[in-house]
Amino acid sequence: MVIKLIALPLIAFVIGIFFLGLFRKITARIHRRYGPPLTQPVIDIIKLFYQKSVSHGRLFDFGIIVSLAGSLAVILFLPFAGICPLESSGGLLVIAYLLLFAPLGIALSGGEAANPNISIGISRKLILSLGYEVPLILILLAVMTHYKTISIAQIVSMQQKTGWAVFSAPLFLSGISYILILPAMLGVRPFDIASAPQEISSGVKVEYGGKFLALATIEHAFHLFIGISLFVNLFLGGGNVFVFFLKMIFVFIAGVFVHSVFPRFRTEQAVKYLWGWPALIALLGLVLAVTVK
Amino acid sequence: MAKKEEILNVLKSFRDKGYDHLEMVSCVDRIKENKFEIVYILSSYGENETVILKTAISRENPQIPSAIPVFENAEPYERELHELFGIDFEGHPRLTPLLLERKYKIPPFRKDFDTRKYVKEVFDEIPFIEDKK
Amino acid sequence: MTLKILLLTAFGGAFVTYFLGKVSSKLRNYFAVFVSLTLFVAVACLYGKSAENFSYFKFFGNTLVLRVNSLSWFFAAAVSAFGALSVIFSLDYMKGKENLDFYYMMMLLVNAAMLGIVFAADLVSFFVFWEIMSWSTFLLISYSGKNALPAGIKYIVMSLIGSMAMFFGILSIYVNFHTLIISEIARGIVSASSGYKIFILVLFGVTFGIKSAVMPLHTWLPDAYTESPTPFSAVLSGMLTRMGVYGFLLFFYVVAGASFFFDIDAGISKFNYILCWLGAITIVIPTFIAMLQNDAKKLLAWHGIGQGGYMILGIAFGTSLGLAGGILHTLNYSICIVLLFMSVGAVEYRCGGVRDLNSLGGLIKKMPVAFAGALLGISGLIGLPLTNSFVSKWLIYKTLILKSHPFLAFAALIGTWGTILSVYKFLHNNFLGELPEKYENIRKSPVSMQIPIIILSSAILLFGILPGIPLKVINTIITSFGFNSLNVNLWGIASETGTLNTINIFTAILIAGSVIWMLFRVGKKSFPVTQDDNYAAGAYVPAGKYNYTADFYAPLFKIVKPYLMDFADKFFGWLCRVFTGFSEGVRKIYAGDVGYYVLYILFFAALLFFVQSGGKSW
Amino acid sequence: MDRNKISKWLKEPDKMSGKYSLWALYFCTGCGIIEVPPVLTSRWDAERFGVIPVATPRQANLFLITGYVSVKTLRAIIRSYEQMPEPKYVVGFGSCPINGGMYWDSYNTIKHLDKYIPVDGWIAGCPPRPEAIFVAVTHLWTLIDKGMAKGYVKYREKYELYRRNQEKVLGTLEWPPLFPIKDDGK
Amino acid sequence: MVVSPVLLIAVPLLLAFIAPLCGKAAKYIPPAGALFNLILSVILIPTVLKSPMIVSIGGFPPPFCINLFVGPLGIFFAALISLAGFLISIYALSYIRERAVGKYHTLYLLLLTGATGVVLTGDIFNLFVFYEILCISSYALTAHNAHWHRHGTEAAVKYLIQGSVGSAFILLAIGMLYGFFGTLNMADLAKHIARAHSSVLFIPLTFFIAGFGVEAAIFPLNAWLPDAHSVSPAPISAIFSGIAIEIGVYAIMRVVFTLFGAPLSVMSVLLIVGLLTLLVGEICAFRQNNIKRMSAYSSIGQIGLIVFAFGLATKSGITAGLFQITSHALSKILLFLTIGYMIYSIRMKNYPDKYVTEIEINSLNGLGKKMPLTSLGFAIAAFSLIGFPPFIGFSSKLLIVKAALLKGGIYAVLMGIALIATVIEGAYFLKVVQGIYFRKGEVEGIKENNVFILVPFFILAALIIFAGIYPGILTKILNSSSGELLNRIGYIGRLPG
Repeated sequence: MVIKLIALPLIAFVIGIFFLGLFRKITARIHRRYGPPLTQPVIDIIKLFYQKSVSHGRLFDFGIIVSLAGSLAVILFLPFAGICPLESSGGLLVIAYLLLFAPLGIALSGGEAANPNISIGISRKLILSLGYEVPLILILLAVMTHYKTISIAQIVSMQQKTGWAVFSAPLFLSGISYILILPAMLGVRPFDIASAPQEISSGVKVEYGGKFLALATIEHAFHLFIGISLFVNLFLGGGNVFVFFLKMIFVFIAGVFVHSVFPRFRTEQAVKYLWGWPALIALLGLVLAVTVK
Repeated sequence: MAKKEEILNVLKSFRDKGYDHLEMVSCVDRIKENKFEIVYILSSYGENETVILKTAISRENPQIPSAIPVFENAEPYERELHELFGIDFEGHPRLTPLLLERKYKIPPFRKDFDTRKYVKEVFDEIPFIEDKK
Repeated sequence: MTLKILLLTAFGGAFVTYFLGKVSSKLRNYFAVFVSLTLFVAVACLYGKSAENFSYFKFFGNTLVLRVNSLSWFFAAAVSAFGALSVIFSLDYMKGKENLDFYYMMMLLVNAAMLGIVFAADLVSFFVFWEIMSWSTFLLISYSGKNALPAGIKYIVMSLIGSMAMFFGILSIYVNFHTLIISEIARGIVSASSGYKIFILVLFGVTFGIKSAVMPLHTWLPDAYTESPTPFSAVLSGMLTRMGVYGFLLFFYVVAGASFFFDIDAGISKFNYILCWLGAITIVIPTFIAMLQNDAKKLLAWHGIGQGGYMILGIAFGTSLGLAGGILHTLNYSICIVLLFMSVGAVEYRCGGVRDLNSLGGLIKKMPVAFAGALLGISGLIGLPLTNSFVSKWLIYKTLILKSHPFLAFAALIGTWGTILSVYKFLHNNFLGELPEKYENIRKSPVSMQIPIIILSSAILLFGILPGIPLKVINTIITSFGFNSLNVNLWGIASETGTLNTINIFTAILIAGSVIWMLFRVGKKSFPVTQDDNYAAGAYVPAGKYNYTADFYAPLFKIVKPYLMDFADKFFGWLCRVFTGFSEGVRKIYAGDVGYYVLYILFFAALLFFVQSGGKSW
Repeated sequence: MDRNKISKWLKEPDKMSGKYSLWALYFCTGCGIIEVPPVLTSRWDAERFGVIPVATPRQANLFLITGYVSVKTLRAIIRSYEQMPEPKYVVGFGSCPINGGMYWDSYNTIKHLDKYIPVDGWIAGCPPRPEAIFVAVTHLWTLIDKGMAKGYVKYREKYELYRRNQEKVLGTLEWPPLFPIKDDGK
Repeated sequence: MVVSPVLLIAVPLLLAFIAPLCGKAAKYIPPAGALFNLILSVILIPTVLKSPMIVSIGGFPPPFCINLFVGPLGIFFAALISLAGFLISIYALSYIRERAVGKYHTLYLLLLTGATGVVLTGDIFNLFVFYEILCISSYALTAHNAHWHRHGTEAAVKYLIQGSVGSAFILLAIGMLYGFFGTLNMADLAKHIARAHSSVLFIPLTFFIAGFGVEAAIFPLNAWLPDAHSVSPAPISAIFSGIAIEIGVYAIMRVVFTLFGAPLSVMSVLLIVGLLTLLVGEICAFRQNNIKRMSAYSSIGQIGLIVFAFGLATKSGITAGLFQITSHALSKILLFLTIGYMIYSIRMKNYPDKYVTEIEINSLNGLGKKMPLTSLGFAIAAFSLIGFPPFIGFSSKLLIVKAALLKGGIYAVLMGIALIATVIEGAYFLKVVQGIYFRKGEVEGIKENNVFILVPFFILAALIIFAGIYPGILTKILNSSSGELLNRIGYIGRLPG
């Protein structure tokens, strides 16, 4: 039990950082340029830890710690290829609520720094998350009602028996709509409104110096890991470690392709899109899940 | 060469004739005749023509009524001329500095302003900061 | 007997404070605090004892009785606790204002009336205390003068309609069953015809719907909360609106009995379905309207309505889990909302009565305790895992999903996200961002305001981490209603379809937090910097103009605004206009001269004549 | 390019990470800035060397002063430089920051940039070609390796000299001094 | 010593004519007379409860003798009238100062005698005589304030015309009955009517109801009430809505129940009319701007409720009606007296001598601080009229709703509508209470200094709260009086000789 408690965050950290490196490498290659080495995020983080930083007060530090702790806690609750130490206490609902820690933590620390760029970034981030929550909740509800349980481990084990959820009748639509909102969940290019370097000078991260920026990148890495592993768990069954990792990479690459091609949305465009097709498909999926017992 | 006093009604007459767009107000420093030549460039969109109006004022105390009553958009041009040539526009609401950071005894665009001497006095005086080995 | 003495002290205390006030204001203040504290202690030590009806009064021949059981103890403890805290809070808050004797008397009177409601065992005393509560609330709401008066009128008219409906219902029960004691009625009502049951349910549903602001009947709530003095709006939102929930519980489970509530014949499908859907609507729309508000108290008021929806959803759902969730949420929500109103009160007290969210900012630097309270309050409202309402929301969601009602769960979850956005706007515009100069030199909030805030914040965390404490009491309530009890342990609920274990969550977050904190210490020590040393693209930070608070969610409102009109309010406004127009018309009858009057008499005689000749009865 | 020598990483990780992830502050000062976008995009990919543009000085540790520095821009440059976190390097790009370049006699430009903020590296040329930036970056690597790129330390020790020069040119500065000035009498 | 009820009528009549003689001391006579009546009626209550007393006056043989029938109903009304009269006369001691003081006191005593007479008499013509005394004295009293109120005389004349039309109807009806049966004694008449089955008898019934209805202010006939109340001085409007209207209702009920034996069609008509009066009264009161007119309309409303209760024609309905009469009398008198004192002090401050049409409600704003006791009285009266619990209004409303529900069916639905009216009443009364306490108004310099005026407030408020908490004491006497009203045969049985 305790080994799992330590192993899971480490795996998540490694995979997250690897995803970040892969992310920049693939976008570079799509831009037809050579691109940084895969280990560039590690170098950046080490450099940031050696950089002196600036703090705007205790809440400024407390906020970033809370947000990262929230993401780390979610990882503890999220089963990764069968390893799930704390699965027994609360299941999907707890995860949905633990996910709130990350944006709120950053919002608190950003608010303390009294910079309008940050406030605009926070308000955009919250509106965006409201946008993609509508279809996400419909999807989660469809899965929960279909499998009649709220604990992910049981969902995964049921999928072992009855085949991947993506291909089962009602959840096919939910799977599609999950993919449609994946860029928004991961904060990837068409939806990176909250941390847009050009308009609001990297939004929430304006005042983040050395170690704060390091923690923020780690939190982004964890967020990538959570978004994708949730999808794999709920829809793709998720076998042993290697198969699980393979599925994650496949889903991740789909997200990156979307990132490097699309220009950035305006906030209301993003919300209009998110409440349009993905929400409709998710609703259909839910109706199907309820009717088809 | 319109007289300094009736510059306003001349401008008004041109404007009524159709030249309703004041493109620029600029100034030529005639140091030899000890005069400033104020140049108004007017253009009309209708007939697609431009007209140039010149007037001369003395260099010692350069004063001219501001063109704002006739053309409101003359305000930044006149502020720039005030800052760079030291021309005083009567009736101008705010003749505050527009472009330059520092204060200059002789307005820099005047011919008698010697930049090299100025640079030697101001910038070269500032000592280097040697890092003693 | 103790209940009778308890109520006597409560009501007596109220009047004594008024006359003490004539003597000296300090004496009155301390006496008020003393009375409310003794009430709380008395109620607390009543725990567990469920003394049955003992009569305290004769009224028109039928005896009026009081009783204590787990349900009444649960609400009584909450009422007396919030009453005591708000009286302590108002010691400082109301210092400068006039006729304070009246204010303190009314505060204690409202608390006493609520205690009366909770302990009443028969319908007439229930109604008597209910009426005393509503007219004393009316006087308190319209206490602060000019624009509070229309709010007061709006409140009293709607609560009068409610209480008239209840009055009619109570007497029709009395006439049909010849008894007023609730326990006897429960036995009698099962045999009544289902048509009559529907009639009773609708009547009491309207009354308690108005009181707990279910969607179509909620229009009085925003003005009442904003206009009443803050300590009272804390009590008003904390417990008074929950009397509606108590009423629902009492009438739908105790009086009507659990079984009856569900097996009404298929004609009306299920009465509780309508209530569930009303609850769901009440969750979603007000939380989004709350985002539009610029006044801190109005924002909290709209949340009052929103969160009320959760309770109705939990209660109307009727499984033991849902019921437990609903009741627990009543307690949790009231703790959070009272805490938030107190922090708004502290800010308002220090900043000279300013509540406009657009002009405040950066107060965390000056009032850290109020900020901490507000932070815990809003995390309570949202339901973050460590806070108490996470447990209650988890319970409600679990029942909704397992009973395959996903659309209700969807509405509830969207409500949570709506709360997050509007509640963060409240926190950000009030405490974060740039501190304007005019608030440079305000001092910390006074001690008498900090005590309640600290107590309530610790209550939120305590119930969040160890939900067993309230759940044990609620379990006894549920079993008293005849549901099967949940196996509750100190840190959550163990059940086969997914357990809740708050200790695990707490330890997980603790470990994660400490790991990250150590990681944070690894980096170089950060260099503290003041507010104006901020990135402003190379320029110096313009003081006072460097704050983004005005219409905080502009892009979202472009999409959502047209759907957020408050239709119920418009409908009631139109109704009033029609009525006043009609009464103008009716008034014309009397403005004629004598000739008409005599004609009226002849007309009346002729009419009577016609009726008599028609009727050959005698 | 000793990026993947693990042994060096273990010996002095701060120097190595400082070298191989130079985040340049995207701050357009003069005419040279039109050279920076081609450096960042696909033809001369700067990201290979770990150089990416960042929006705020708080996140940056490389400050490219591209082109002539007018008196007004100097105020913004000083403000941004002081807001950058500690291990920070400044590279003067083009001849103008070195000695005023072709505006040597202009009343409005700053002649020698290093009188006001410490500069670690210079790139000649007016404006220099993108490859010159890479030369500068590699040169900066060697400086960091040898520990000679200590501009920020010099700024910290001789702060009152710098401050006096800045005030001599710009008149009064609105923001308080970054480091406490011990003897501001002189 | 034998204490015969005749004194109840004789003494105030005697005093009424002594009053003008004693000049200055005239204002102390009405309280004395009312007090005497009060004590006498309270003494008589126990004896009457055992068995109603029959007293014949003037020694004529039965068919022509004028006899007083003093049952529990009569004595209850007498006690109520004398209590109200006593309190109002104390109030009037210091309130009536301007001209025509002497005449005011005589008319006041005449009004009291008329009221007690109507209640106690057993002879139909005698009832008409006392009724006329009551009406005429009230016409005169309405015009008392004519000197400063512009519409003073006009309202009195309006009241006079309507009243006289009404009394004409009553006289016609009595003439008819006398023509048919040749007797004037009520019990005798009841016996004959019970036996006579001719259908023509409903004509006198209609005339009776129309006649008495004018005084009882039922819906179409009450046009005089709002003007009369807003014009007459406070004590007089208190007497009107406190006693005069109730006497009208008593007369209708006495005629309908005892003489004509409560036929179903008449009862349902009364029910509908009661409900209409209630609704119209409340709705008109909602938009009023003059405080006195508003409370006049609210009296119409309350009377509608009383008639509705009587219309139920069951024992509990009648007890509820009687209880409502007491609660309305007490709270309405307190309301009018407090309003009168407030308006008096405002009139004295703002425009002491000019003609004035009416006092706006918002001129009462902010009086809460300056006249705390009076505004408290006003608030208690308003709350009891609306029916909030600790006051008497609540228990009376409880009884009425219970009676209506006991009858069940259509009556419950009508009761529901009646409850809506109370909501409207709550709305406008509470708006005024709010204005007095919580609104700012220019009220400097107003003090309440007069003890004489505050004493009746205190007694009335105490009665309202006491009866609200312990309604038990009233129900005993009310039950027996409603019983008497219902058993017509018992009434006939007591025919003397």
